[in-house]
Amino acid sequence: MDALVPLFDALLGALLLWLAWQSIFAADLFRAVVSFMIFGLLMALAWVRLEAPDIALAEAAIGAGVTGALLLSALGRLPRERYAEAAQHILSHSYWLLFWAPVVLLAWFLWSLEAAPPSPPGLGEMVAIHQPAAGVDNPVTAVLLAFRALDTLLEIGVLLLGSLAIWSLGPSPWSTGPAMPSPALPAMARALFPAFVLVSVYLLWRGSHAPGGAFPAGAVMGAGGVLMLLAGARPWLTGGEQGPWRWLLTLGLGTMLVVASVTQFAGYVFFQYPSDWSGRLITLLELAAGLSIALLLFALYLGGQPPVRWRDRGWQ
Amino acid sequence: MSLVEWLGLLMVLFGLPFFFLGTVGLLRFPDVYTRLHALAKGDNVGLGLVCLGLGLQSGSLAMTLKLLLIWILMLIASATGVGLIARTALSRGVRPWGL
Amino acid sequence: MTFYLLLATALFLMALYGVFASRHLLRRILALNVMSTAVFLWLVTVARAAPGLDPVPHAMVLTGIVVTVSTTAVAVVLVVRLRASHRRHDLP
Amino acid sequence: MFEIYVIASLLLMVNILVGLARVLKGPTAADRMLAAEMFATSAVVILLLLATVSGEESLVDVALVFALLSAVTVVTFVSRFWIAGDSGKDRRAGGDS
Repeated sequence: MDALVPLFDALLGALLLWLAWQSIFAADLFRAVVSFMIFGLLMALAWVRLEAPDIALAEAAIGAGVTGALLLSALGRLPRERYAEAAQHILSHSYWLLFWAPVVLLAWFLWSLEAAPPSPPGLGEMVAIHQPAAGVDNPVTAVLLAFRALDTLLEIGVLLLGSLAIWSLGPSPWSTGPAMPSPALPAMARALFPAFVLVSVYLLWRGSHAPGGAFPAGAVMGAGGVLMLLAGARPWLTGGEQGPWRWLLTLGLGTMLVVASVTQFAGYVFFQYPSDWSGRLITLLELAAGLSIALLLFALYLGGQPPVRWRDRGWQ
Repeated sequence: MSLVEWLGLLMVLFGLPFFFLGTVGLLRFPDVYTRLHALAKGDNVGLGLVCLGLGLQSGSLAMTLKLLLIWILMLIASATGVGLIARTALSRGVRPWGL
Repeated sequence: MTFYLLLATALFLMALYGVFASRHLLRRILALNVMSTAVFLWLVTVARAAPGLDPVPHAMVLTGIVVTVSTTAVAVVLVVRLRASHRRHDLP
Repeated sequence: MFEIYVIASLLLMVNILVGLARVLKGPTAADRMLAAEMFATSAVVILLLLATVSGEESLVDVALVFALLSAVTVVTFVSRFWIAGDSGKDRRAGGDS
């Protein structure tokens, strides 16, 4: 069995390299996108092999969900030529020389790593010492929402900025026409939607003591929203100026800011929680962040400002 | 190992060939419709047997239910997905093989 | 562990070439995504050298994945808009 | 018993490697998508087997997320890429779209 695990790694690595090559250099653009989606799938396995189930979960939720949907939708809007010209490269081969510099640099880096394997102290022990004060059992959640909560705040800020940028570009470019390919689609969406809600609530709940948390939960819920949209549901997220959605989009950012400022006024440092309240505050933040991450990812998928009134999309 | 665990192992081992046969079908069958048929076997029967077998071995009710949920979700997704692709291919004029 | 470092390096270099050399913008976005994945792979692999499991790089990578998603979404939408308004999908 | 599962997951990886030929060949976009769907199922099984081998329960959650989201990809592919694209191409070539 000991010989089998390196074999598994080698096979995984070879597949990853081949798929990355295909997704960058394949002549057919659709083949490139499909290769990229399979690349994401196998990256989840690589994260599992590297003992990072949190990242595997996030990669699975985002790669198979919103990113794949976004790339496929964009490809549907681009003209379907043979992409012969798309495979063209704009650099002549002499530019390969430019790439020898990083190659040499990285080779030197690898060699020095091999020559003197570092024994970095890491921050694992420090996290383990302070974790009881954070009030959650999962160290990654503790880092994300207690020790480095500022990063998470800015991350949600980036998501919000991204959807602001997309909305400012105009109305959604995806066709909202009558094309409903099959009457089975709405039925499937109705059957699956409770599962989406169930799984994301489960992931949110698990985040406090095991891999999971606000981001995978939000990503699953956002993908559920995309599925419902494609199945002809009329989302209540509209382009009108009235309605609760603007508040909900900023819910995560707002709650984090409010919590941070209130604790600061109470005499603590920015994002330092009173220790009796820590667990409960983190749960609150996770709930708010998960909800607004789901909405923000859905808004990112829309690719533009949603219409003021959604049209009905029945089966043709 | 108890009898139930042996049964679980047997089911997993019975489930795996469906995936290999699915790949053979995917590579060897002549058109989209027949390939859909090959694919659905792996999704439905293969995954079902593996989930049931691992569920029998896990020995905990919550884990077994989770594995069953995975199977049911895959069943729903693959049943509708296969129908969707076949219907669209037909309406776009992809000819079934031999017609 | 060295194996995954080598893999990350190879992925990074391949994607770096792709970012500069491809003409189609969507392909550049894909290359950029592969590149960020390579960086994440590098981070997590190096973090494993520490005794015990270091959760800080994991949290950093999680944050990075979210940021990558938002930049990818904005870039993809920009490509679609560029195609619609100027009938081209590459940079002049 | 666990050795059998490790071997099985290795074989499933080889299965994916062989199946990549369909992604390479096509000929229609649907064929490539089908291959990707099959890989998703294989990855779910690999994750379940590895979860049993390592006793790490969270891998089952990853498999659950994959199983749930596999529908999203197919539906986007059909309704936003295949139908939304220019029609009539399949009819002429009997493929190659």
